[in-house]
Formats: sequence, structure tokens, C-alpha cells
Amino acid sequence: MITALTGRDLAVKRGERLLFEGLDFDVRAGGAVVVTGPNGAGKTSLIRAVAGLIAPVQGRIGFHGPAGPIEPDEARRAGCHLIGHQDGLKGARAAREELLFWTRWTGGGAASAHRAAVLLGLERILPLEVRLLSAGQRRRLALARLIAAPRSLWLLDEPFVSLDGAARATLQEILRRHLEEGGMVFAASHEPLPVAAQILELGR
Amino acid sequence: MITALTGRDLAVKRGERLLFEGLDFDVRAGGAVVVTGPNGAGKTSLIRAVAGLIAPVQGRIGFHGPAGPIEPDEARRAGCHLIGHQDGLKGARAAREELLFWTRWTGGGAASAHRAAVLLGLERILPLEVRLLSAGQRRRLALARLIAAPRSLWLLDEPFVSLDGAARATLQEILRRHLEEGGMVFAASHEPLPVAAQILELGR
Amino acid sequence: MSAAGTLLARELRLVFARGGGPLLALGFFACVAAVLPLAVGPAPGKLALVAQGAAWTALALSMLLGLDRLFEPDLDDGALDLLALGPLPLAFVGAIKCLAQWLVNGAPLALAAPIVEVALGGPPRAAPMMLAAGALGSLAFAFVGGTGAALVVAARRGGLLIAVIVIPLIVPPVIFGGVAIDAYASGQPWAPALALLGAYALAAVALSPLAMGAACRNALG
Amino acid sequence: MSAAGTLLARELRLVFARGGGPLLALGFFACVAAVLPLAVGPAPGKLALVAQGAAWTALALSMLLGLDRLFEPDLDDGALDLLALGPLPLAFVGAIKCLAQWLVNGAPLALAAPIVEVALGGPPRAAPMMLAAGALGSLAFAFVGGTGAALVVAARRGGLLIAVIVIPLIVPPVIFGGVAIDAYASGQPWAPALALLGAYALAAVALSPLAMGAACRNALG
Amino acid sequence: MISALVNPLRFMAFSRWAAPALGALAAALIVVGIALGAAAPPDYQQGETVRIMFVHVPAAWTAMFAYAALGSASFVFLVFRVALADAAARAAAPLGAGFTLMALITGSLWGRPMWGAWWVWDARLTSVLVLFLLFVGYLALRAAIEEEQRAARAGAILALVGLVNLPVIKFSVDWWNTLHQGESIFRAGGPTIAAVYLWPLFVMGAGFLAAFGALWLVRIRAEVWRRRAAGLALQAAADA
Ligand code: HEM
Ligand SMILES: Nc1ncnc2c1ncn2[C@@H]1O[C@H](COP(=O)(O)OP(=O)(O)OP(=O)(O)O)[C@@H](O)[C@H]1O
Ligand SMILES: Nc1ncnc2c1ncn2[C@@H]1O[C@H](COP(=O)(O)OP(=O)(O)OP(=O)(O)O)[C@@H](O)[C@H]1O
Ligand SMILES: [Mg+2]
Ligand SMILES: [Mg+2]
Repeated sequence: MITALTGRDLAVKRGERLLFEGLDFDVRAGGAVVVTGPNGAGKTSLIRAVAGLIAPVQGRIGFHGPAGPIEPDEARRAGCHLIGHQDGLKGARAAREELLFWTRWTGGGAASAHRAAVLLGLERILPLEVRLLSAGQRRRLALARLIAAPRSLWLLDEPFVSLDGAARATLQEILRRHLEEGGMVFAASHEPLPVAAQILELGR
Repeated sequence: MITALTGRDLAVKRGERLLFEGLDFDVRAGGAVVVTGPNGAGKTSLIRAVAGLIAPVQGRIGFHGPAGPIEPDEARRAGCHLIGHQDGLKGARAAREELLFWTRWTGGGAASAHRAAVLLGLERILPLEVRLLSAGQRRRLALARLIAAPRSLWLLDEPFVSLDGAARATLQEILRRHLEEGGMVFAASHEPLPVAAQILELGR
Repeated sequence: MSAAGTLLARELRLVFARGGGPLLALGFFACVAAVLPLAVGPAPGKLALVAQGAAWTALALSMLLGLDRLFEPDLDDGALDLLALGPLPLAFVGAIKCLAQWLVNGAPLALAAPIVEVALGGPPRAAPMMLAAGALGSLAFAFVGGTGAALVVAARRGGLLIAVIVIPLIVPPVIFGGVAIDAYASGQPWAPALALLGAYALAAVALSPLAMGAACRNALG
Repeated sequence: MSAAGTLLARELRLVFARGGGPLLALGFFACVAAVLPLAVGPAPGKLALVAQGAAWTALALSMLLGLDRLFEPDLDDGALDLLALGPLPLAFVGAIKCLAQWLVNGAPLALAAPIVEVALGGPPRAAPMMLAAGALGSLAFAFVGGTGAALVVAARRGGLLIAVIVIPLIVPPVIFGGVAIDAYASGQPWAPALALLGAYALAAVALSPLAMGAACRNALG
Repeated sequence: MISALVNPLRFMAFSRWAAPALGALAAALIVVGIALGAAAPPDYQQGETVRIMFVHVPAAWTAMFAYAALGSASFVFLVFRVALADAAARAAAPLGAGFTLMALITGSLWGRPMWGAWWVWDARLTSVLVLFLLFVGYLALRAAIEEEQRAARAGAILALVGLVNLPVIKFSVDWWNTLHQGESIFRAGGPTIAAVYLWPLFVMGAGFLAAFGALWLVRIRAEVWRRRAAGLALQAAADA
């Protein structure tokens, strides 16, 4: 259970290009950070760095639990969840299979997976192969996977992409609730989030 | 050169599910249609039907040139361009390679490809492999491919996805100009287009 | 540059990127040539008897590699949609893909076949026929294999189906080639078998594009 | 269900979906068995001489099929990111993938090997060793091949590298197995060769997960 | 006849009596064939085993005929978009697989005494095995594609492509110095089999073909019914 996330003096490089440096942030339980900036500024890269998928060339990312600092790898294994530009869903498998697998993999159970599916209005499409889903349905499936897992730190890379109005509202509601319950959100987005959040502006 | 697109009494099925029926639309040179509706309503399917990638179960789609009706296949081969949820770009190839290939394939030349790249601010990233691009940069590359090709009917499936403010503005400008020049736009989108357009509302 | 030319250039690059180009096929081919003797064991002459057959088989199998990547990626990432909106019919697109497959994998394999055959201890005099049969055969394999790949892509089920569907189709050319090589090596009349192989290759080149085009269309829907 | 169990279940399904499961490998295997004789020609007995070697080679090659699909899809569609955020270290994930590969392809191939060997006209008495060597060998091939696939995916280059990287790694087990089978069939002492094969397999199972884990990490960055 | 095949209703009417009639004919022919075959003297070199021929050869012929039927039905479906033709193709495949298997089994039963081996990798034997694989592949492909129409089209294309194998089977014996019997019946210059064997062979052949025809019609009818049922189910789902 992660209760705080801190970044200190972060710098991330892709290839030879330095995307940003000297970046600091603090998120506490119930808090959110929104990363904004033009295309290619480094939002996704920052999120991946927090997820431990990219090593920053400088600075450090710290995770804290109720009982003080947690070893980052451990924190990520047990406390983080990610929604990226790619959703990691296999087109040839049934939506239900994928939802169940990822939920279990991240420590959730069939019950919570089912609840998530209902919340996002996926019941009807669960039997379909993922490749048959519409873009928005697919995105909802990824979101269902997120909320079905008992993880407190959500890393969201443009979570609203290709959602319709109704789904957006649902997601905003979900985010609000997650924060109320003491979760944390670290999101990259081109549109404002409905929750009070620290804004990290990259690429200026 | 397509100067008019008409749909009459269209019905499209996916699997056993009837997405919509009795759909009519008319687009003339300089005109636009925007397809709206909730996720899974059938926007993408409709666009793919117009592109000839899905056969409607009923109704007909007609293309007209200055000299009267054009045989659909022919019209699509010479006059249509498509931007879908998937961009068909190969991650392992350089952005420039992909842009040039698709431009040539759709009848454009290196010059127009270059102009498009400049217009969308892609010069710097053209040498990169596509997989290294950010989501928005990748989307811009797809857009560059679209405007570099001398084709009058644009089929756009959520063209604004993952573009930043600046890029959105550019795209809106591009759309405006395309219409002024007598082009046609057939778009699916969850957000309103900046141009006067006939609205097709699916899924009610 | 003509549309066909552009497409061919792209396909050639993709085959390279995908399979490491000729080197994958050749590597596999060489691997067989290297592994077979090891597996057969040192006893001299044993291998020589089947050298031509082994080389021919290895060539046929090498051509099957990477078939499942011929159409699937383009279908999955949406490139096939745009190819369908291009100036050339899908049949033509399929043909060009197979041609690229042959240029990058088939031709080098045909050139390597005699070497492998001799390396396995086969009679050097069989070499020319290895080359001829290799060239024609790989052409047939490329196009027939492409047809199988295009049919299977609609099922989104890769390997098994391709194998089940393509194997029956490549058996005839394998037979013809095997006979031609055998006959040539043993000084019997080889022309008829080679002619049959050529005919099959021609038929494949001429007809399978239609099948591929129809199959791709079918997969797109 | 434990995380490992869930993952294994998924991987098994994916290997099935990807290659049509055992049937792809078996189909390829059968294809070799069907094509080789045709290529070699009808003259009886010729083939029998190399039956074991051919079967063993075919098995080794069949195990190489679909290796390039072991990690690449998960990397491309972002699944690997989420696997990295899971409860198990990537090394473990890699090991499970290879295990699935072996369960779905390797084991059935081992079972089929004696049949193919006999079908090619080899001595039935060699069958037990075909089975033993097949089981151990395919295990080694699965893990070594997996390592190669992981290394390659980090380099984003398909087949070529796999061939170049994996082939040298699988040559030793191929030799050991070939020798063991040969010795067993001809009544010579076979234990040492088989022991070597077993040792290699064990080493592969023990060490390659570390390599895979590191390679995947490196691919993600 | 053709029009009857194209129009489902008239086909159903026609097949209602045609199927049983063909079945009866098949039964009669096969009984006579068996009798003639049993009456035929043992071959001077093959002995009693020669009688296997009376099953083996007709089975082989019927297998090839079945594939021809599959191919032509597929052609009609692809070109003229006749749904019934697809039903016919689908119905023919399993039957063809069955007869092919029969030819393979009887053949290898015959091979044991004649060649001292159940199986040899000979061009004809292999090409028949290929025929079997083609039937299997056709069924597998159809099974692997969920959507009815898509599966039908893919299958039809495959069936057409597979037609190349028929001449290979037919002429493999000439193209390759096989162990297998050369053309001895339908060959330029008349048959080389003694009349005592030829007659039972022909009668059995006709019987097998008739049997195939009967079974085929029955299966097509079943397929048509299945589709009607599916259609009704959809209707119900839509109305509900
Ligand atoms: C699995 C083994 C075998 C298979 C798959 C097989 C297959 C076939 C096929 C497809 C035909 C039809 C050829 C045609 O009419 O064009 C045929 C005909 C025939 N087979 Fe076999 N056969 C097998 C074994 C044998 C054996 C062991 C014998 C006896 C030595 C035999 C004797 C014949 C004869 C006499 C004919 C009729 C000759 C002709 O008109 O072609 N077959 N077989
Ligand atoms: N090997 C490389 N060499 C140079 N630049 C690279 C390399 N790899 C990635 N980049 C650059 O790094 C940046 C990655 O940015 P990132 O994906 O984090 O952007 P982003 O803020 O998420 O943008 P978007 O809003 O489009 O998603 C891009 O500008 C890309 O061009
Ligand atoms: N084989 C199938 N069986 C049943 N339903 C299917 C099948 N294939 C596709 N569908 C449904 O068809 C619809 C396809 O919708 P489409 O992709 O056109 O939606 P869309 O309007 O583009 O949605 P989005 O806004 O999310 O992109 C989806 O609801 C999907 O679930
Ligand atoms: Mg991004
Ligand atoms: Mg859509």
C-alpha cells in the first residue's frame, strides 16, 4: 500500500535527447498530479520512469508506505497500475479472458473484475474477441482492468482517449472515488482532470 | 476526383449484430459529414463501409465525379484516404520512409510529403524509427500522410486523438483549407469539428 | 517511381526487417546442413545417399519460415486498409509480397542449395539441377505459401492452419523437384519432372494472386 | 489461483492461439517427415539409414518455430509493461513462457519423435532413446531459444539475430542427442552422451531465466 | 437440374425423393458388386488379396470425385454467390475425407502383402494423403473462422486452389516410377485388367458413387435445415 510518491530532480533522456531535468513532485494519499505539455514533451516517458520501465539519467523516485519508505521495485510490484498508449490486450482472446487474467495478475479477484465490468458497462461485450471491440470499448476494458486491481497508485497516460461522453463521466467519477479512498493518481493528459491536482508542465 | 458522395438506406452488421440501418447522407465538394454516437455505435464501421472495407448488408454508397457517377472501387482507389484507429505505420521503419512510401502509394510525391511534414512540424523526427515517436507525433505522421496525398475525400476516424493544442489548431486549419479547395470530409469524432457539417447521429 | 515499384521496395525492406532478410532463411538452411550430419553421426557415406533429398527438403522448409508474417502484421496494424485504397488491386499487392519473399529468401536459397548439397556429401554433378529446381521450387513455394498465409489471416490463427493448408499444396512441387534432381544425378531423363515443376511454379505465379486478393478482401471486412 | 499459475495458464493459451499449439510443431514435424522421403526418392532403405538423424534434426528445427513470437508481441502491445508491474520478477515470467513453450510444443514433439523415426524406416529399437533425447533436448531448446528471443527483442530485429544467436547455442545439445541416439541404436554405450544432454538441459533451465529477465528489462527501457 | 440446385425450395423438393432413390440404387449395386467380387477367381499372383481391390479402387475414385464436387460447388458459390452451393461444399468435405481414409486404409491393408510394408512414401500414396489433408485443412479453416460468410469464402478459395492435387494423384503413377499400380483401367489402349476383375470393379465403383451422392444430398438437406434454424433463432432474438 503506497501512501506517498516523490520525485526529486528527475532527468530523463530518450536516445540522445534530454526530455526534461530538475523535475520535482510530491503526491500524498488522496492526491493527484497531472503532467501536461506538447506532444513529445516527455509525459509518457515520465510516467514510464515512475513505473520503473525507464531509468532516469538523474534524480530519484521514492515510494512511501504507512511504515516509511518502500523499496521501489517492491512498491511497483504491489502498488502501481498503468494505463498506457498501448493497452497490452491480445486481440485474439476474449475480453473476459483478458480482464480476468490482468485482474488476477495484479492481485484482484473474479468478483472485483466483474464489478468493474458492470461499472463500465462491458457485460455485453465480455464474450467478444478483443479485436472485435470498438476503440472506446477496448479502452473501457483497459480501465476495468485498472479499477479491478487493488492498487493505490494509478499511472494514467491520456486515460480519456476515445471515450464517449458517458464513459468520460464514469471515469471522472471513478477517479474522484479512488482519491477519496486514499488512492493516488499520476496522469498525463491534454485535457484538464476533474480533480484538484498538482500540474507538472513539461516542454517549456 | 470525387465531387460527391451519397449513402442511401445503409445498414451495417458486425457478426450477428445490426449496428444501424436506413442511414442516408449526401456530401458535395466542400462539404463535411460528422458521425457521432456512443462507443460501439458503429462510427468506425460506417467509415470502413464508405472506404469499401466492409460490405453493407443493405443500401448503396455512390461516388460522383465532375462527369457523373464513378465506379466505387475506382473512386476509392483514386479519391479516398483514410485515417483509422490504427495508423498502419511500421514501428521498425523510419518515419521518413513510412511517410514517403504512403505518399507515393496514394499518388503524391516527395515534395508534397515534405511540405506536409513541415506543416505538421515533423522535420526533426523524420529520421526516427516510428516506434520511438510519441503518440501525438505518430498521429501527426499519419496526418502528414493524409494531406500529402492528392485525394479529395478524407475519411477521418477520431482525427484529434492524442494531439496537443497546437496540433489541433493546425489540423482544424488544414480541414478548413481542404474544404475550401473543394475537398470532402467524412469524419467520426466525439468532439465537434470546426467546420459546418451534416451530423449523423448513430446509436439511438 | 511507379506504385508497384514503391510497394516492392517497401516489401523488400519489410522482409529484410522481419526475417533478417536472406540471412534468416540461409541461416536456417545452414543450420539444417550443420545439424543433420551431427545428428546422423559420423558413419561415412550414410549421409551422401540422401544429400540431395535433405538439401531439397531443407530448402522447401526454409521457404515456409516467416510465412505467418506475410499478411498478418499489415492486417493487424491497419496497413492493409490503406493498401486496399491504393492504385493496385489486392491481388497485385499479394503477388508483390510473394515476389519480395522470393527475391529475399528464395533466390539466395536456390544459390545456396548446390553448396549445401555438396557439403552434405552429395555428388557435385547434381549441383546444376539443385540450382534450377531450387529457383523454380522456391518460386512456387513463395506464391503457394503466400496463398496459404492470406487464407489463414482471416482466421487470426497463425501457425497450425498455415502448416495444414500449405503443406498439401507444396507436396507436388516437392515431388517434381525431388524426381528431377534424383533423375539428373543418376543420369536418367530429368526434363519431364523439371517441366512439371516449372509448370507448377508458373501456375502458382499466375493463379495464386487471385486467391490472395480474394482472401485478403475477405479478411478485411 | 497463484500468480504463476495464472500466468502459465495465459501463456499456454497464447502458445496455442499463436501457433495452433502442438499442432503447428507437430504439423511442421510431420511435414518434414512427409517431404524428406519424397525428396529422397522411393528407392527403399536409402532413407532408413538416416531416419534417426532426420527425425532428431526435424525435432530441433520444429522447436525453433515461433520463437520470434515468444516476447515480441508482448513488447509491442505493451503487455510486457504490465507483466513487469506484476508480482513476479521478469526472469520468472520468461521462465514460465519457456515452460509453456515446452509443454505445448516440446513434449508432444518428443512423443512424436519415435513415431516419425520409425515412419521414416528407422530401427524401432531406437525409439526409447528418441523419446528420452527428445524430451531433454526440447527442454533445452525451449529455454535456450527463449533466451535468444529475449535478446533479439531487445535489439528489435526479427529472425536474423534469432538464427545467428540461437543456432550456436543449440548445436551442443543437438550433437549430444544425435550421438546418444546413434549409440543407443547401434548398441554402443550411450549413457555419457545422454548425461551431457541432461546436464545441458538443466543448465539451460537454471540459467537462461536470468538472461531473459535482464534482456526483457533492457528491451522495455 | 441446375436450377433445382440453385433454388433451395426446388432443391429440397427434388432431394426429398432423389436421396432415398440414390441410396437404394447404391445398396443394390454394392450388393451385386460384392457378389461378383466374391465369385471372381483368386489372382494367380495376388491370391485372395486381390479382392481388396474391389473396395480400394472404388473408394479412391469416390474420394477424388468428392473433391471434384467440393471444388465445383465452391466455384459456383464464389462466382454466382449461391448460398446453396456453399452448403453443398461444406456437406461434401467430411464425406470426401471419409472415402479418402477408406482408400488409404484399404490401400495399406493391401500394401502389407503386396509390398511388405503398410506404407511407402510413394507419389500416389502421398498425394492421396495430401488429398486427405486438403479435406482436413478445408474443415479446419472453416472451423477456425467464426463468421459464417467469411469462413465460407475462405474455404471456397482454398478448395479451388486445392484442385491442383487431383491431376497429381491421377498421373502421379506416370510421373514417378512408383511402387503403386500404374494406370490399368482408364488408359489409352484399353484396360489391362482381366474382365473378371473389371466388372465387379465397375459395379462397385458405381455403387460407391451412388452412395456418395445419396449421403451428399442428405447432408446438404441437413445443412439447409441448420441454416433455417439459425435464421429463425436470430429472428427470435431480434424480436425479443
Ligand atoms: C495406402 C496405399 C494406397 C493408396 C493411397 C492408393 C491409392 C489409389 C488411388 C488414388 C487409386 C485411383 C487411381 C485412379 O483411378 O486414377 C488407386 C488405384 C489402384 N490401386 Fe491403389 N493405393 C494404395 C495401395 C495400393 C496397393 C497396395 C495396390 C496393390 C498392389 C493398389 C492397387 C491399385 C490398383 C490396381 C488400382 C487401379 C489401377 C488404376 O486404374 O489406377 N493400390 N489406388
Ligand atoms: N532514440 C531517440 N532519439 C531521439 N529522440 C527520441 C528517441 N526516442 C524517443 N525520442 C523522443 O522522445 C520523446 C518521447 O516523448 P513521449 O512519448 O514521452 O512524449 P509525450 O509527452 O508522451 O507525447 P504525447 O503527448 O504525444 O504522448 C519524443 O519526442 C521522441 O521523439
Ligand atoms: N463479431 C461481432 N459480434 C458482435 N458484435 C460485434 C462483432 N464485431 C464487432 N461487433 C460490435 O460492433 C461494434 C463496432 O463498432 P465500431 O467500432 O464501429 O464503434 P465506434 O462507433 O467506432 O465506437 P468507438 O467510438 O468506440 O470507436 C462494437 O459495438 C462491437 O462490439
Ligand atoms: Mg504520450
Ligand atoms: Mg471507432
